[in-house]
Amino acid sequence: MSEPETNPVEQPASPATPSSTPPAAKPATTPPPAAKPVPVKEIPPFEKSIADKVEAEFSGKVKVEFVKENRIRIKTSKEDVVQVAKFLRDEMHYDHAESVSGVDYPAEKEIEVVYHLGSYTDPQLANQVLALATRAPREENPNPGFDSTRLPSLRDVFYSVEFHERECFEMLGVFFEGHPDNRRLLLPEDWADLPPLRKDFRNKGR
Amino acid sequence: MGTATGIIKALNSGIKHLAVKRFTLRYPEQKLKLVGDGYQFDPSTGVGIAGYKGRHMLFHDHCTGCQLCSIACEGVAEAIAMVKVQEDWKQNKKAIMPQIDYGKCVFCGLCVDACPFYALYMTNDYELSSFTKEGLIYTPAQLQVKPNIAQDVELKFDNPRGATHG
Amino acid sequence: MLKDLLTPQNANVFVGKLGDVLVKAVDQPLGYAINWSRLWSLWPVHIETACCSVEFGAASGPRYDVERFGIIEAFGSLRQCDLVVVQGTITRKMAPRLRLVYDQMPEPKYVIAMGACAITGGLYFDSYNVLPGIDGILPVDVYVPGCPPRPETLIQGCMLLQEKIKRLKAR
Amino acid sequence: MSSTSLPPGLQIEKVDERIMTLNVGPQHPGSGHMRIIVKIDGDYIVSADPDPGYVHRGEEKMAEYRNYILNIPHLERPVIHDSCNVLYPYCLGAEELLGLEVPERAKYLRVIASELNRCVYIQYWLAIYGIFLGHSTMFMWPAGDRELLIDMLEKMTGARVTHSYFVPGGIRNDVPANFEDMLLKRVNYFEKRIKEYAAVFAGKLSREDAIRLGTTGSTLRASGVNFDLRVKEPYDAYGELDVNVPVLKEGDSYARSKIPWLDMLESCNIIRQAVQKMPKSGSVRVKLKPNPKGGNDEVYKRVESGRGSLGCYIVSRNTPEPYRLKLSVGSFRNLICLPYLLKGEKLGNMPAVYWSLNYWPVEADR
Repeated sequence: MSEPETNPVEQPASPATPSSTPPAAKPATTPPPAAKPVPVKEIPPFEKSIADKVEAEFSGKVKVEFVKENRIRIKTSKEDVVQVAKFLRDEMHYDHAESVSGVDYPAEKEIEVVYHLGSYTDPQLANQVLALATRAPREENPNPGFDSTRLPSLRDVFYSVEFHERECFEMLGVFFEGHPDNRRLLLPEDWADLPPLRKDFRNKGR
Repeated sequence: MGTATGIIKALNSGIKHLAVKRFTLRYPEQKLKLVGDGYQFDPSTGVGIAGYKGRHMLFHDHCTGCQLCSIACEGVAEAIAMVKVQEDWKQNKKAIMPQIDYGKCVFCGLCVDACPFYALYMTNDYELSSFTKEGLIYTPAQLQVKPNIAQDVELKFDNPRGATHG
Repeated sequence: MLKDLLTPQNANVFVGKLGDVLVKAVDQPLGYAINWSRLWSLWPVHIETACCSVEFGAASGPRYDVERFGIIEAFGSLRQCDLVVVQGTITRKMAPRLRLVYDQMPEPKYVIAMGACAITGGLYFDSYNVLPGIDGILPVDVYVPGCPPRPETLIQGCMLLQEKIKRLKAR
Repeated sequence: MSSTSLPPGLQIEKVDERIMTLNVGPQHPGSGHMRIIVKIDGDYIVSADPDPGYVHRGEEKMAEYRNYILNIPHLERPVIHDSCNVLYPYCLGAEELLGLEVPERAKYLRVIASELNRCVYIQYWLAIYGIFLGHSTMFMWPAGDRELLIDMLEKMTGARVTHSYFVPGGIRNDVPANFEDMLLKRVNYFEKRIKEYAAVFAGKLSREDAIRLGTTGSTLRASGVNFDLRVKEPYDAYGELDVNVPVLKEGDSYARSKIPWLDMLESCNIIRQAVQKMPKSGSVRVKLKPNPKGGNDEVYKRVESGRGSLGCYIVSRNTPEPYRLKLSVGSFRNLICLPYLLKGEKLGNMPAVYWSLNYWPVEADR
């Protein structure tokens, strides 16, 4: 989240009430809007309980950014990410990572890495996805692997992030400390440019 | 014992397929019948009409030279270029019309969705192979021609001897 | 008569002329025969470069069956192949490999560019890792447009290639 | 560290004289558009290192320059024979960001299109499995029967494989007349045909490892984990349909190749139900403004595709284009099993194990 929000837990989704909804959101077809009023979305209790448990364990260290239906997003600093991940695996039964995606924020000089965690073993959590976000500092002239853009690897916690982190390293230049195999995966062998998913890498003609 | 039954099963399956009719579509002689006259779009309702997405067809008497198709294609494949034509139409003051490079076109039909004047449709023509890249560029005059292809063969599968074409 | 013409001094010339006549009489039919046998036995390399391989697979399947035109299913080793069907996008990582495959094939060899990506880059005109068409690395004989082309269009392209081989010099 | 050493496969390593390094692919009948670097000791594989990226086309970067409608054609290219399913999470995500409500008929037509696409995908996958195993009939039968449904999809969407059919807010066009009859007849015939398929492999993956490696789709369900997003997190009209997901316990590559086949039978069931419950007429698409903007929000949507769970993560920052788009694809998640499964196998088993992972290289590279 780019702007600091006042109390993000109380405001689960952006179109909360019809008054605050932008005009693009209103149904443009013939059935009158009265047929299906937009329900005021309340915070789902089960998701809230999970978020509360994590917050109670790491008070002050983690920030719950939103709680939506089936989706929770937790942000933490790079020092605490391994601990939070271990807690999520052992106590909360999230057992695998679905994806690791890096997002570049050049204005804030940071690169965010989001782990989407899911669970196969706990049937209650089957439709839940928890996004664990952490941020690494970003340098203007990257030298992947040798600059300060570093994060601790979660490979020992979630085995399944191995290839995802390799991809994240070559696409954004985030070096994962403790990862056994930080080699190139998808890009050609002679790639010497910026990491392509950074915002200052422009596609030709754009 | 297992081996014997296995061989018998395999033979049975093979013999059954001796009686099955040939599935092959003998292409240059037979051509598959496609739905309708090609993909079209109705801008008043905002919903398309089912049809095959083949080569485009341009109606010169509807085209206003508004470049919306070209703008839509810019984000997809940059296949449409607007070129000058030697024709005088009341609605087309600038006398520009789309020219489509089929070396780039991906047949998504988003240009048809973008046209608000019922001028650009798609047709059933898919035989576009060429020896040169230049042969793939279709000028407005070429796009005006309605393809005349004898497409009459349909897939039949309700007879007991398997699916055929005919 | 012939004895007068054929003197020891001009025997070489005479034989040479006779050879010319013979070559003219035999070469054209022979060349035609060689081309004829080539065009009905095209062996494509089994190299899948991108997603158009789906429609290439469909073309060698039972419904479209390119074996009717002598194009064998892509099974063999590339040392016995004479046709490269570039099935779609060529990325920067794939391009040297494609050229390597092409260089290893024996002459004569033909190239079909299948799909918009292989012809001009198509949808990926602004991507950082895709070549804008394969013209830069291979000499293309036939362009088959579409994304991906229908198997019918591919068969039409193969028939065009056969037309071309018929008119090429055999040696 | 990649910047100091040579890329994989080009390194000069000191290895035991008994051990030989083999490059399988990218031009090899036993590999797709990828390379597997295997080290073998006699006939046994010591280690396998997958080297994908031969079809890496930068789809995620390209998506940052296109608006929500123009993203459709290129986002379905990763798996062109499963194109409806690969577009599905993107459309769900964009609908949430743009605040669109999908008409009821469009929801059912989406379910039908994606189930037809799943069958088409699995048939092609089985056909290529046949080529890998050197079995001609196994190629010919699925490749032929696949055409029955391709023909149906062509009538419905207007293209053989790249349909560009789903858009945020519905589908592009309504189906042609008497579509339901045609579809039911064809699905019944297709089901009769695939019941005739009855076809033995290696590479064992236990339940715990399948969970630990984070696998998905048929690889996961063949190891005894009952997880299918069509049941666990129903999207669109799947909530109203009765879906019975096949699960096997063996965890070998025979089980992994049997699950998709059972899936096809289930798809036929789902299509029949959907045709029954579908509203017979009605709108299929919401009108969109020309350049719709998403809010300052992010979504993660996932669906069950032919290769397992397929997630789409969209970050939006008040622009018509997505700020960042990430596809979390089943193939890439299953790739991690390959070095694990191949260790200690015979080299001859490699194609069978590799393709049983339900892996499609173009999707993994994006």
